[in-house]
Amino acid sequence: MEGITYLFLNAMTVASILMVVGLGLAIIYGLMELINFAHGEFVTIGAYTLVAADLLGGSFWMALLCAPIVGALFGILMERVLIRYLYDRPLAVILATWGVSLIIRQGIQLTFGAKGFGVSDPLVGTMSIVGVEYPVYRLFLIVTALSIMATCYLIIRYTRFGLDVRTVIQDREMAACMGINTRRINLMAFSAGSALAAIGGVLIAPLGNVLPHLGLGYLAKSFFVVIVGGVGNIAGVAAGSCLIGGLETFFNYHIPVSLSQALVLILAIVIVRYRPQGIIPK
Amino acid sequence: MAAKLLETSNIKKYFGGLKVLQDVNISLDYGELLCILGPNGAGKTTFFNVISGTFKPTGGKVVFEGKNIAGLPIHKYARMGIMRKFQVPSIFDDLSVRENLAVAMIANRNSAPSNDRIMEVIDIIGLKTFIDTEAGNLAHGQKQWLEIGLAIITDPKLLLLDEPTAGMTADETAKTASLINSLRGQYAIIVIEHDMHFVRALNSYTIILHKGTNFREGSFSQIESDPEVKEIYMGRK
Amino acid sequence: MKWNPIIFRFKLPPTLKQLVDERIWLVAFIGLAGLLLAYPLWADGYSLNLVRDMLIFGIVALSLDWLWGKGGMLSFGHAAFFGIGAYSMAITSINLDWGFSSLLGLFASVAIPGIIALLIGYFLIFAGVRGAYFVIVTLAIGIVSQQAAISWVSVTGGDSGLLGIPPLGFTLGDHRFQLDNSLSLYYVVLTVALLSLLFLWQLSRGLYGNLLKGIENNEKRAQSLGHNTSLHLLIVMISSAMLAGLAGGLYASCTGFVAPDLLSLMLSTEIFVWVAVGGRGTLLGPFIGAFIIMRLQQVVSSISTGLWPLVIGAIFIIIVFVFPDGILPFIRKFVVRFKLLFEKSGVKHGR
Amino acid sequence: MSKKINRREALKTIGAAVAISATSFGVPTLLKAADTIKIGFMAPLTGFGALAAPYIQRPFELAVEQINAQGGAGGRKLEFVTEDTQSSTKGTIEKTRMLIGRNKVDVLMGLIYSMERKAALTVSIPNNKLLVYPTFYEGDECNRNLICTGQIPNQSIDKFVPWLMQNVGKTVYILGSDYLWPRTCTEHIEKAVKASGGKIVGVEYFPFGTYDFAPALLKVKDVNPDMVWTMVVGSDTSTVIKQYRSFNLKPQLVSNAVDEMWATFMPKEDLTGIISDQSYFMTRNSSANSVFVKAYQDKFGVENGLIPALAEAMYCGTWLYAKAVAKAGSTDNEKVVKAISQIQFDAPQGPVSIMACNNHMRTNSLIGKTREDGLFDILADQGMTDPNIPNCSL
Repeated sequence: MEGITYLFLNAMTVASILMVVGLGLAIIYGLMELINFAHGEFVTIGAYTLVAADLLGGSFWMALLCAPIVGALFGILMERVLIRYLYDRPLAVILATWGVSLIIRQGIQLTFGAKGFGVSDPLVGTMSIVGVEYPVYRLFLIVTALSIMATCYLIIRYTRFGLDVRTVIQDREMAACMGINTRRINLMAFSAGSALAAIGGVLIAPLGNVLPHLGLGYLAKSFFVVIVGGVGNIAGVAAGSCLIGGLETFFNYHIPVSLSQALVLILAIVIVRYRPQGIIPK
Repeated sequence: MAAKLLETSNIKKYFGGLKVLQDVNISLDYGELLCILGPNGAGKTTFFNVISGTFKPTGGKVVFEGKNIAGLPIHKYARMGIMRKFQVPSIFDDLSVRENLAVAMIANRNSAPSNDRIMEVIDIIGLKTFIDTEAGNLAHGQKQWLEIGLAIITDPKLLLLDEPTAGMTADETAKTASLINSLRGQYAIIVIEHDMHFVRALNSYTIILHKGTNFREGSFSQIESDPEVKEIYMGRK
Repeated sequence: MKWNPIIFRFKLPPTLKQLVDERIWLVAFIGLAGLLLAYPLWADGYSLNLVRDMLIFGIVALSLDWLWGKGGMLSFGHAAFFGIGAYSMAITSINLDWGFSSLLGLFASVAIPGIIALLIGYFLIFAGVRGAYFVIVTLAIGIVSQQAAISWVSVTGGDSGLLGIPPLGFTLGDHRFQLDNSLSLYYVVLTVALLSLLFLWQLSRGLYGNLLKGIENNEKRAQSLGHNTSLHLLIVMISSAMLAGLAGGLYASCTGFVAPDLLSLMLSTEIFVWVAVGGRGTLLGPFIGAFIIMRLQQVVSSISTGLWPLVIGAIFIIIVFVFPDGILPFIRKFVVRFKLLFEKSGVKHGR
Repeated sequence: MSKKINRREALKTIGAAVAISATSFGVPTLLKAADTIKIGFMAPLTGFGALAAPYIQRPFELAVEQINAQGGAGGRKLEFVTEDTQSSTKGTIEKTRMLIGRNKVDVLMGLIYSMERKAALTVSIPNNKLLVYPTFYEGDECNRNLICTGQIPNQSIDKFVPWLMQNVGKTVYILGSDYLWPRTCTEHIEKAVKASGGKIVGVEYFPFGTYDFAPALLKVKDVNPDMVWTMVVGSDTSTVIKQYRSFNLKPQLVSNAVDEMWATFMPKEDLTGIISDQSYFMTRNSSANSVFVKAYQDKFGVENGLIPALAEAMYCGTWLYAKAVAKAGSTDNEKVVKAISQIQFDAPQGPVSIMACNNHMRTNSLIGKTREDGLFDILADQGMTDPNIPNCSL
């Protein structure tokens, strides 16, 4: 019983990380069908917001509030200066965002140095939950990720903006005909996606080391989460991240970690083979 | 007696609980022209999708030259001689008219590709002055004709035309009708349409499809004068 | 399945635009080939090795262009095929002590990536995986194969790679024929590069090129005309992987060394950039792109280590806006305009 | 001086860039001055290795400055060219070729990763150039053209394990990054632990970039060994240690990879109390070391003044080479290699020398425990250990 609880909590931790990063990606990718290779860098920007807050004497909680703003600002900048000219050239977007990703990574390295930063856990210690001791911060991470998920779901489901977004996902041209300002939706979605990635960065930072290429490692996996889950809906991201996080954690208990990570990716490919529209299609 | 070119028996196609086709039966001989008429939503395009391999039927048989062909990969249908023109023009936008036809021609392994044949087809579809134009830059009607050209260049046995006049001007529609009439006899052709005037111009054996079944069939004049057809079809128009 | 060679033989009479294209291509090709053939006359050993390696990476870029530019499928894990080719060469020729083992290694470096591409491609392409999905799945394949190369220490030597790959050669009786000097290796690589370039160009300028373009344009249409599009794409993918593998094999035997980062995502993205910069779909462009970017990277990184990623990143963005189709098409656009200005020919022109 | 060289190189290469054409590859090499010794220094200045690069770059520059201040090596001044390997095989090979072929350097120094070392050797061995390599690594190189100054497994483990068995406990759980060095070390540890009557109770390897170690850490919790030996490297080190602390695990953390560098990467409270074996700690109490630390911090400032064992090894390597050239009176490889095993350098870690049979350095084996400021309390100074590479006799 204890083992299963741990397995579940560990899987939820990994899933939460993937969820927050993947959610931002899902919004950008699902809505605009753009592959944003700089998405990982927004995670990095979020993490460095925390580092900057740390250096300036601020707290984790302040960074958690600031990061989405910083992320959104960078997102708006990128959309206005670059992406909006490239909506009809998806391949150019890959090249341009890869360029941006290099620039952001190196820019961060020049500003903060190549060395990593370790951020102290904002919540220290462990807590007893259904009979097991589990780190408080991880529990916080899981709860936060789930509430971000829920908030996004509510926004998409019940607000005017959400309705517009869903319309655009369904049929961009039709949405434009119906008087939805798709350019504005694009901008908002891009900044929202970037903001979410930045929050993800803050949340991830206390688990490990903050480095200029932190975000790169999450890029491929979060793409997979989105694809496996199903492009264009939030439930898909949740399902995809739970599936990948769960599989990875489960395998980790039984086989060598390198093998299990490879196995997860191979399984993801198999899933894409048989369910190209994702496990939860839109 | 030799087998018919195409026979379908009791074709059914369900999407979940939605029964789009239930019991569609047609039979077509070599060189014959058949029009399938029906209001929107009658299942015409679904029926085409079934006999050209895009969908596997839920039940029933599609027999082409004596063989049941339901469920084969799409490209096999073309190789057996079934060619299809889609409702929305579907051509290779970045290739020129000539290149479009050449790519269509080499799909069939039985005929040797030749420039003469390409020019011949360009003549038939009336795009002589546009041979090196990229297909994406053609006018809407010209795209439709090019697509018919793609379908006939390999001399198929059966030509499936899905609303060949959709979105055309009156003038273009008339030209299309005469184009189809000129092909009559060379290939078996099935046309699906909801435009009565166009079908009148073709004046062929006609089947009315309604709620996924054969509702009426007969010569066009018979169909036209049928009061029930008027009610379900023309009454709505 | 019946093989129909007509696809490769039949040709339409070219239009002016195509003629201009082909002429530019041929002029550039002959110029470049001539320059490279004569290059050893004045180059020192160091430069010769440098250009040789650039040529090898040019071949990899070519193989990606064949897949992406002609087949329409962008692989973001293309370094995996290159690296697998290099490892196949290394493992075969190090472990087999036999007169022909390095030749066998070269064969393995072509065959094994081909087989892997067959498996992956069968799984993906026949399932209808295209576009962005293909990009991401191949990206994952690259990551998995790099991790495999690091973890599978007993075979791959782990993170530090394998050293001591014998040079290409074979033993006949008591004689050993061996390619171990810079000059002969240079010419071997150059020959492979020029031949594969010419071959793929010849293949794609005719109807087969039109067919691939048509598949990229409107695959459903091509299918309903009777083309087995998945099979065509699979063949393109396999041949692309084999060419990348061959380049890997050559790289392994030229440098005598393989390491896991030859399969890395970093290298994959570099390859992608070479193709995008040179001009996707031009086959020759990727070579030019690889040369320019690699040279630029070396130069800038020797001047300032901190700046080169910034410079390279900025270059990508500039390319997207200034040369949207890459360098070679950019040049073409000018030549076409120039030609039309002076040749008031009656030939009809596309756009 | 190095600045000047760099600018000259820069002008030349800019010229090449301007005329990007094959012809520019043939720019004639500038004549080198015969009265200097030219060193090609390589480090992963960009890419994933960038975080460690300063720890070899700084001590190298310090050593060069000190040697030149003393009149150079055998009367010849040292000058150097720095090149970035871009943390990749391809980059390392290119830059090594460039240093040897274009810059005509006399010797190569630097590099951190095994992959870089091997890549450089593919070029340096055929060109008969000496490479001085500072990093601790798996210890299987046996080559006349390679001088290694970092600990190899037998030097960091053979004395460390008996000490641990006596002072910490008998059961060991090993966590490592999934690559060659931890695997080789594990073999050594297994042998040594068995010999001391202890037991390995678990071994686990993780691919680079693993961001969740919880499954393994919970297994550790189940097994409850006396100590957990971590050989997780790079930025993953801080991930594993932080998560170890967050799970509140009790077993003693030990390592042969943790050094002063980590204090800059991670919260010091997480680092405190780890026992590590290194050839050198900044806190070593000796006159040679206090002079070294002072010179280092005067040159680079206290904020850049952390000196891990890697840095000290680079410093040793540069000095040993200079002394060997002075003794040999030449930069000729054969002569330098012959001379280098006959000299001794009073290094901050203690008097070091190169073993003639395998070109590796005798290193110290210091056992330290991280304290609150990220430096180490030295628990034991076990003295010089000979590098042992089976079947190697040069």
